[in-house]
Amino acid sequence: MELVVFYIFGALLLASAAMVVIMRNPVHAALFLVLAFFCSAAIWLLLHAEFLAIALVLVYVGAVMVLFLFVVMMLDINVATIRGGFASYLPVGLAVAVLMMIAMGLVVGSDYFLSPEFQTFNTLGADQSNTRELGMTLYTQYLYQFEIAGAILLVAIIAAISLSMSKLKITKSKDPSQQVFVKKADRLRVIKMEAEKKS
Amino acid sequence: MSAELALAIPEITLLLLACLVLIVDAFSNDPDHKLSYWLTQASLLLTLSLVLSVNPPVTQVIFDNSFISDSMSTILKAFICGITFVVFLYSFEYLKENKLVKGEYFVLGLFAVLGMMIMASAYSLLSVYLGLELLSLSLYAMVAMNRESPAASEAAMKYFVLGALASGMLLYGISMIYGLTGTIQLSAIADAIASDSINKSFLVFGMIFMIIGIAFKLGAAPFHMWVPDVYQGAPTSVTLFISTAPKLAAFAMAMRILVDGLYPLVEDWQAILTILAVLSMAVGNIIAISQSNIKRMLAYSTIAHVGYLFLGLIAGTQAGFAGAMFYIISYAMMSMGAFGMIILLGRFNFEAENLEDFKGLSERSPWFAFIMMCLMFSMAGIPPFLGFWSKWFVLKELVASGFVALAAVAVVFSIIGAYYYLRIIKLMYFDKPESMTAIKASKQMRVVLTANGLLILLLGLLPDSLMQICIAALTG
Amino acid sequence: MTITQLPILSMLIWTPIIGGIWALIAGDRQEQTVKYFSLAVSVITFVFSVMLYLEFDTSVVEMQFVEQASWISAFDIQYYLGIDGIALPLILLTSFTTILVVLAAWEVIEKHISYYMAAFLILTGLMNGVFAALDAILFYVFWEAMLIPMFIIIGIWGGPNRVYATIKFFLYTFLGSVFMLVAFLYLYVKAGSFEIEMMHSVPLSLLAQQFIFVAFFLAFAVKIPMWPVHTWLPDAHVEAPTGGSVILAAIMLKMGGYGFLRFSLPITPDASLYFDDFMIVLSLIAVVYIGFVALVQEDMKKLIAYSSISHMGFVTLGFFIPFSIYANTGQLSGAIMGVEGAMMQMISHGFISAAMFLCVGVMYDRLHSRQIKDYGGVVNSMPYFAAFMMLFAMANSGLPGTSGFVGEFLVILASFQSSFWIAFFAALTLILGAAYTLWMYKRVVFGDVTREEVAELKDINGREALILFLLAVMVLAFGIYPAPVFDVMHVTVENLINHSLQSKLL
Amino acid sequence: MDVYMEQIYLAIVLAPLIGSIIAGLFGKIIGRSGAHWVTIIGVAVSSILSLIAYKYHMFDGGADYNQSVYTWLTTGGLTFEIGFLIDPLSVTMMVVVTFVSWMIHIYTIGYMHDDPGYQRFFSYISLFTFAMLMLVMSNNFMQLFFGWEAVGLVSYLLIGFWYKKDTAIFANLKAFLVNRVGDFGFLLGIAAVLMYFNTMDYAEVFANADSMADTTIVIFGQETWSLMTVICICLFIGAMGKSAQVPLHVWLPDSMEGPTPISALIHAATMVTAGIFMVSRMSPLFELSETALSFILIIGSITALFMGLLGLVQNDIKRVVAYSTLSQLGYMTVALGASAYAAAMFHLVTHAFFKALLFLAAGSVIIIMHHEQDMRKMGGLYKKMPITWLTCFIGTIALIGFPGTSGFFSKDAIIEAVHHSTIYGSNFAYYAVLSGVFITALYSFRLFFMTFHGEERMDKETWMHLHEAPSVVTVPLSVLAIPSLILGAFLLGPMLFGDYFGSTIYVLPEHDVLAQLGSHYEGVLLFTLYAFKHPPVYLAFAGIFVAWLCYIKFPQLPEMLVSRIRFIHRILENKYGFDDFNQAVFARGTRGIGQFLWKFGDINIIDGLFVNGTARSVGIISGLIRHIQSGYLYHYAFAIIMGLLVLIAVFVHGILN
Amino acid sequence: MITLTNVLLLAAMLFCISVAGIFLNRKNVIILLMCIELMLLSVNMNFIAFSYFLGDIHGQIFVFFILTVAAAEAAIGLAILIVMFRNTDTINVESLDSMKG
Repeated sequence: MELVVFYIFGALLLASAAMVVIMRNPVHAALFLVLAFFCSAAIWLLLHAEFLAIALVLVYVGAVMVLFLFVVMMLDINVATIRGGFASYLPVGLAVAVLMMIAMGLVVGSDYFLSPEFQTFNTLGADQSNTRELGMTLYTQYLYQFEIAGAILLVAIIAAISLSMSKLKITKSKDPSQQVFVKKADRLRVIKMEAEKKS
Repeated sequence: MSAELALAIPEITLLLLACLVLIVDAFSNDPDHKLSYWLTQASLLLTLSLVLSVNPPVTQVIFDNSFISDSMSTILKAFICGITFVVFLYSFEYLKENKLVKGEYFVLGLFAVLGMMIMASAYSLLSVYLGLELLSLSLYAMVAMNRESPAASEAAMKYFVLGALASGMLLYGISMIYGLTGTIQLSAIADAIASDSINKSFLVFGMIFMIIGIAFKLGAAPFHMWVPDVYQGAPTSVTLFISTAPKLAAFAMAMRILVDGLYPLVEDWQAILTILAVLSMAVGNIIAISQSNIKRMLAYSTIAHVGYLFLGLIAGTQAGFAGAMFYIISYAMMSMGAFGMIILLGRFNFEAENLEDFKGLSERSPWFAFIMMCLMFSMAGIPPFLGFWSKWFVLKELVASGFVALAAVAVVFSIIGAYYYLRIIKLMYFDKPESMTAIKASKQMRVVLTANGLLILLLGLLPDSLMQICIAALTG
Repeated sequence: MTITQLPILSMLIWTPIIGGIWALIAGDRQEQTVKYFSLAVSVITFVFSVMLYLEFDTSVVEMQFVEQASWISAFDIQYYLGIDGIALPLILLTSFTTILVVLAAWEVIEKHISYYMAAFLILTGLMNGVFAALDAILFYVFWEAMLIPMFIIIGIWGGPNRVYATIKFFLYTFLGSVFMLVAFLYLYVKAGSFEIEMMHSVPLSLLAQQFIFVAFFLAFAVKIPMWPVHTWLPDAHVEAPTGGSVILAAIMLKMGGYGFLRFSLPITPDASLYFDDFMIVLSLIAVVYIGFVALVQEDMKKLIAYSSISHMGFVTLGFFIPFSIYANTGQLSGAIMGVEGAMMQMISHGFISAAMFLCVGVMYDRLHSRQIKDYGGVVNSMPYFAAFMMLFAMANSGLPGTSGFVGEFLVILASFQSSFWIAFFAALTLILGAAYTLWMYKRVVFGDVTREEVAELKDINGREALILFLLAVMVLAFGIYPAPVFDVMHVTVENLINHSLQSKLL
Repeated sequence: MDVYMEQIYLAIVLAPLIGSIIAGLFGKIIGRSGAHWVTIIGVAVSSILSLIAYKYHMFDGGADYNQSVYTWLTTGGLTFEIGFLIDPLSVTMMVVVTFVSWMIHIYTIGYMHDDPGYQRFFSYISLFTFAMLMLVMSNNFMQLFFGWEAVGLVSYLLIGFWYKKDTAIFANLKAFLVNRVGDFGFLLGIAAVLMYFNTMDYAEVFANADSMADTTIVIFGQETWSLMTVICICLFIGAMGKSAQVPLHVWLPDSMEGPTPISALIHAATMVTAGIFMVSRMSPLFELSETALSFILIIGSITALFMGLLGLVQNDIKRVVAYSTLSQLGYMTVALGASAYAAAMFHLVTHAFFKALLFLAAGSVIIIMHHEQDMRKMGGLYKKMPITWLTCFIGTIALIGFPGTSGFFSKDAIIEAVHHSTIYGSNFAYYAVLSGVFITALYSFRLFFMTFHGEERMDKETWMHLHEAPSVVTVPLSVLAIPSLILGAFLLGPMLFGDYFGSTIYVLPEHDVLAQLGSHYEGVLLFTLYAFKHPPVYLAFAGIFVAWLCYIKFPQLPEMLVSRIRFIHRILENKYGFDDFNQAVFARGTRGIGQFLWKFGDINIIDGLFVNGTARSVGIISGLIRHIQSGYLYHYAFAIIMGLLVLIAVFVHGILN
Repeated sequence: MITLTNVLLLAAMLFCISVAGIFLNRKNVIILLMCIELMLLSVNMNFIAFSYFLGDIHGQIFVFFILTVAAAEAAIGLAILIVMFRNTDTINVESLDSMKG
């Protein structure tokens, strides 16, 4: 039963991921990405990562993807220029991708991962929640990293603002010192003229 | 807990100071942001002093084994702060000259330093990753800092995309290692592997992904492609920054992951690094010959130098790692000087980035021509300059571990490499200058750059102390 | 406080270097002072080296005037100096030549003369260091650092094609020496020390020795230079300013020979034995092949450069003949004769080639051409110069009574003991050497004046006369009474040969 | 007395050297007269001292002197020394050298009277005297080689004395190089001696010579050679160079480009005889190798005959004498080959005088004729310059061996010696030298008649201004004339058949032809008469007669003959084509090789292909692979992926199990 | 019953798709950014799978941080995109080739 669900969502996930890559129109791509996130969230639920599943949906679908769409809209790229299918390099690219898939598949697909040491679940009881577990570890053992994460987000904010902020000057503040130190010569120019032409 | 915190004081202080600079700068409307600049420098010095004062007698691991404080981390952090200090000093000249001064520049710089320090003392893969990201994100932003320059934004985009790709790879590797060992804590990983209950080839599979992450950060071939474009596109001050301190951090990352974490796999990563090293030396040295843009040329030379750095790691002994550390530190100093020279020669919207701009420098300014000559000979690895000893050190350890053939290959490439450094000297000394425009730079710039160059010479004559430090860092 | 207690070797190294740095700082602002200052420094250095000679004890095998101090304690690399009978003459030669070079530059160099002087003084110090160093790494540092001033000298004050020449020179020699470095590192692993004497005593497998020998060979054969890695020399010589050519020919080439004696033979005796024939053949090729090449040169400096290569052929021949002599006659006398002859050849070539280059320089300063065809009948306008040049030409073609004869004579005598044919080809230099030298002399100096520029040439002035006179004295003195040079090196050479003739295989 | 000998020997050597140095370095200061005075005094001193030494050794029975002056150097247990070996052989040479040189110094005053290089010239010839003395007085091979090369140097300088003359500077280079070819062999010989005797000292070498008699060495492949043969032939090659034996004779005729005095001194009297002296000196070695002796004999006889023939077709007065010198040297060599060393030395001595005389006479004619050397523009000079005429006549008859003259004794002795000799090639040699006599007489009197008799072929006012040469010229002529005439008679007995040379010259009994001659020798007079029972004398007369016919009686005869034997004449005119051959093969050949090795070997292969080739290829590679850096983001990403794939492919294995 | 291998394979495929996207896409930088998000997603998938099958929470913690960083990355990426668009007013990947060689 679980497996069926897994396959369905897995297939959907891969499909939408593929669509993201193939899509020419960024808006569509973004939407397919959302779909991909939803599918993976579902799969995570199957894997008892409830909090992360929800977080994924909230954070990504709710924030990140919106940001993407926002930017896409803002830059109003006319899709026409972006159009243009995969050219001759497609076969090579696909070949490489497939090769890579085989290489990785051979490794991760081996029976080694079916061996017992990969079967030690600790399924939480009804009274415990994954979120709680997560929180406990996060705020005790991972305090340090948590702080760093904060710093990272701060950097992100600073960077985003300082890069994308348009250059027009916001502060209208004047510099009083300049007004004080103004000199006559700055304002007034005396010019000398001949009263009349000499002949 | 407080005892633990004590060891993290430098990081914590730096974080706070960075925020302070951020706030102060927000309220200053000084076009040159002098205040934030001085604050930044001050905070760097303060951090430096704290790092040195903290320096624990014995290695200590805190924050649930995710933060290590040993002599290597101390020394690397110290050098990171010190080097960044000089870098900012050069940068400030550049930014003022090109009207690019921004508070964010310094703030991001400080956060980058924080990231590096975290990497330096990261003891779990998670903190490695977070430190790396903190560093990288700041650097992405700094590269794009000059918003008028298309080149800069192009560079930033390339850097960002490839960087993200690389960190994705790193993460995938981490996930594999985590999955196989069941932990993300480096010493635990080492133990788990040492117990060799785990099938080695899966570990190697994961390790390869991680090595790609490291190699990318250091800029080793074939994961070097971003280096030339970013070096060229970014504002020189940022290039200067990227090419110095972060290399130390990347080295720390390599040490943490490969030595602290994956030492049981040493044969494997030796083999892998050998390939990367030879490729890097070849690609870097050979392509550099046909460059006409000095920033780009130095980028390729960086790639080559990374190749030599790897030789030290390949040696696989404490001494070898010490050699690598010595190498990366001295490289950072040299490249600092070289880019400083480019900044020195630059003027408002004129970057002295073409080799031709160095023509006849000996006529325009004999002294700085001399400094540049020292730097170039040093990079080429000619005694009695620092660069010679760094090469000497890694080669020695390499030979000591029995990789004589590899050493021979390395020296052959160093000959090819010597050519393009000589070409710069040739331009400076043997060619006539095209313009006799005098060099205008602030006193401190001149002084520090001079000191930088002479330091290369001095350490070349008496390298003992630095060597001792590096050896102590690895053994102590 | 006798001289032996003074750190005289350090003085020999650092006096000129510090002087050079001063000259560098003084810069163009005070050229005159710098000139006299440099002269003073070079003379003082020479005085030191003479003191060295006077205090030298010719009867002991061990290194003398030893100075030992820790330099890089991390790897017990030492600041370890000391000389023996083969280093001493070369040091004397170096410091003597420097004086000439300084004098030669006096009015000739217009551009940045103080930098020029500085470069030469520093170069002198480094070269003394090369000959005095007893720690492999110290040696290497001096050896490489030496390239820098030479690179600059050729590049700045050189001729039209100087850039090509100087980069070729630099990379060529650099190529050689890096492999030597690897060899040193390997030896360190084996011997556990960078002290050259330790390296002498460490036993090595034949294969290892062969690799090390090849590494050394690359370094020293390029430097000396041997065929076929000689092609940097003619270019460098032709483009270099007179002083540069003088130092190149007089000292730098000798470093290759010195290296063979100091490193190749004692450290890899078995490999040397193994490559014996190879080296001899190359040397003979150098003597004959290069002799022919020199014959057809149109450019005086190139001709002299080629003749230098051919003369160096005798040096390598002398150094590598001992094995076969020993195998052939079973006695050491011939072997020693060969090596000492080769040493003498190096010394005398130091004087002669310097003199020849200075002669060309004298003409070049007047006519700004090195082409033989631009001259002819110089004797008519410069009789005194012609006389000097005749002497040096004769010395260059190995006339008895000049120092040029001694080395060749002994090496040929020795090589006969190895094989008739080796001696035969070596002796061809009697004909070839005379042919190219005197033919050039004939075309340049003799004959009737063809171009009015030549007719207007001024004869040598006092300064030039002094330089050439000093050299003439040396050339004749060592031709008529070479014994002193030999007395200095007997003990060392004997010891060296005894060492090199016994295997040190594992 | 003998306590001072050492100083005396030193003085003999150094006096000319000092003179030369003074005249050379301070010529400007001391002026012309100063120059010739100082040098002449120098040579005079050494000449007189040599005579003293001669007396000491030959008459006062002074012991041979063999001491070293100082140690040149020591290496590998061997010592190379500078030292003197004074014995009858060397002392004789010393006297000849210094005396002739002295005369020529004096003569030079007149000859070089108005030459700008006056001082230089005197310096040179004194230097030569020094070098020659070093050569003959040496007591070891090293010093011998020193002197050997030193005289070569001076001859080089003197031939090229008039450095503006292209012919002169060509000739001197040629002379030096040809001599170097000889020295090449000579040096190898010395090397061989050193290798097997482990010493350079004559005495020791000769002492051990016998022990080495049947040592053999391998040179070509496997066949073994007698050591002595190799050594002797090598040494003799040196002699061939110095003493201008075929085929290394080519330099001597050209050397006539130099001033006449040195032609007389160096290229007739002394230097060219160094080879003869050397072989005599080495007689203990040469005696041990018949092969070498035959070689010498044949070379010598070829030279004697064919070089004489060339004398017949020359019109340059000096060249005729030069070719006669060649042929006379041939005679001496023949004597050596026949182990008649004494005879060789005897002829050397007499020849030194009469040939010097002839040259000086020719020289005096030349100066009077204002440096006109072509005999076809002379004639009838006897009227104007009797002294020259007379002395020249004496020289000529001495040269052709007119009975009673010194030349007669020495030459006749040689011919007889060869006649008695039995070694391989002696017959050929005998007929060669025999016919040589006729030819000698022919060209000598051709010269004599063409120059001094017949009708005057020079233009009138030259004729008007002709006069006898100054006394500085005539005095040396006269002084030299006397020994040329009578010396032989005095020396014949002691030198050939007496114990003149004592143990100096060593001859194996079976080779000792002179002893056989000596067995029926009853005094000079009988020897002279006895000669009339032998062809040489008549051949000489025949030669004179033919010359008289051709150049006095029927002056048109020669042309007729020439037209008959046009072909032979051309061969003779081209000097058998030696010069052309050398030019074509050696001169041009070596230059060709040089060009090839340089242009192709150095420039194309080593530099072009390897050195710059490598550099260039690196540059090209660099230019190519830089395009990998295409600037396209996706290529960069692609590179990363490929890197990943390769690493996985290479390092991840053992999964599929 | 889901096995670890299933999930790992899924993640691997996702990874490959995203990587392929990065070097196949030559027109639109935004798509590149999305591909990066996909890649991180696949990594997260890995972590979660392992943490589930190892019964170890730290994997999820890691994912948590990756999500955070990914968000930050996205922000900066888009900011750079905007700057680039302002300068070159295109987001065409192929036009990012002013620096090469």
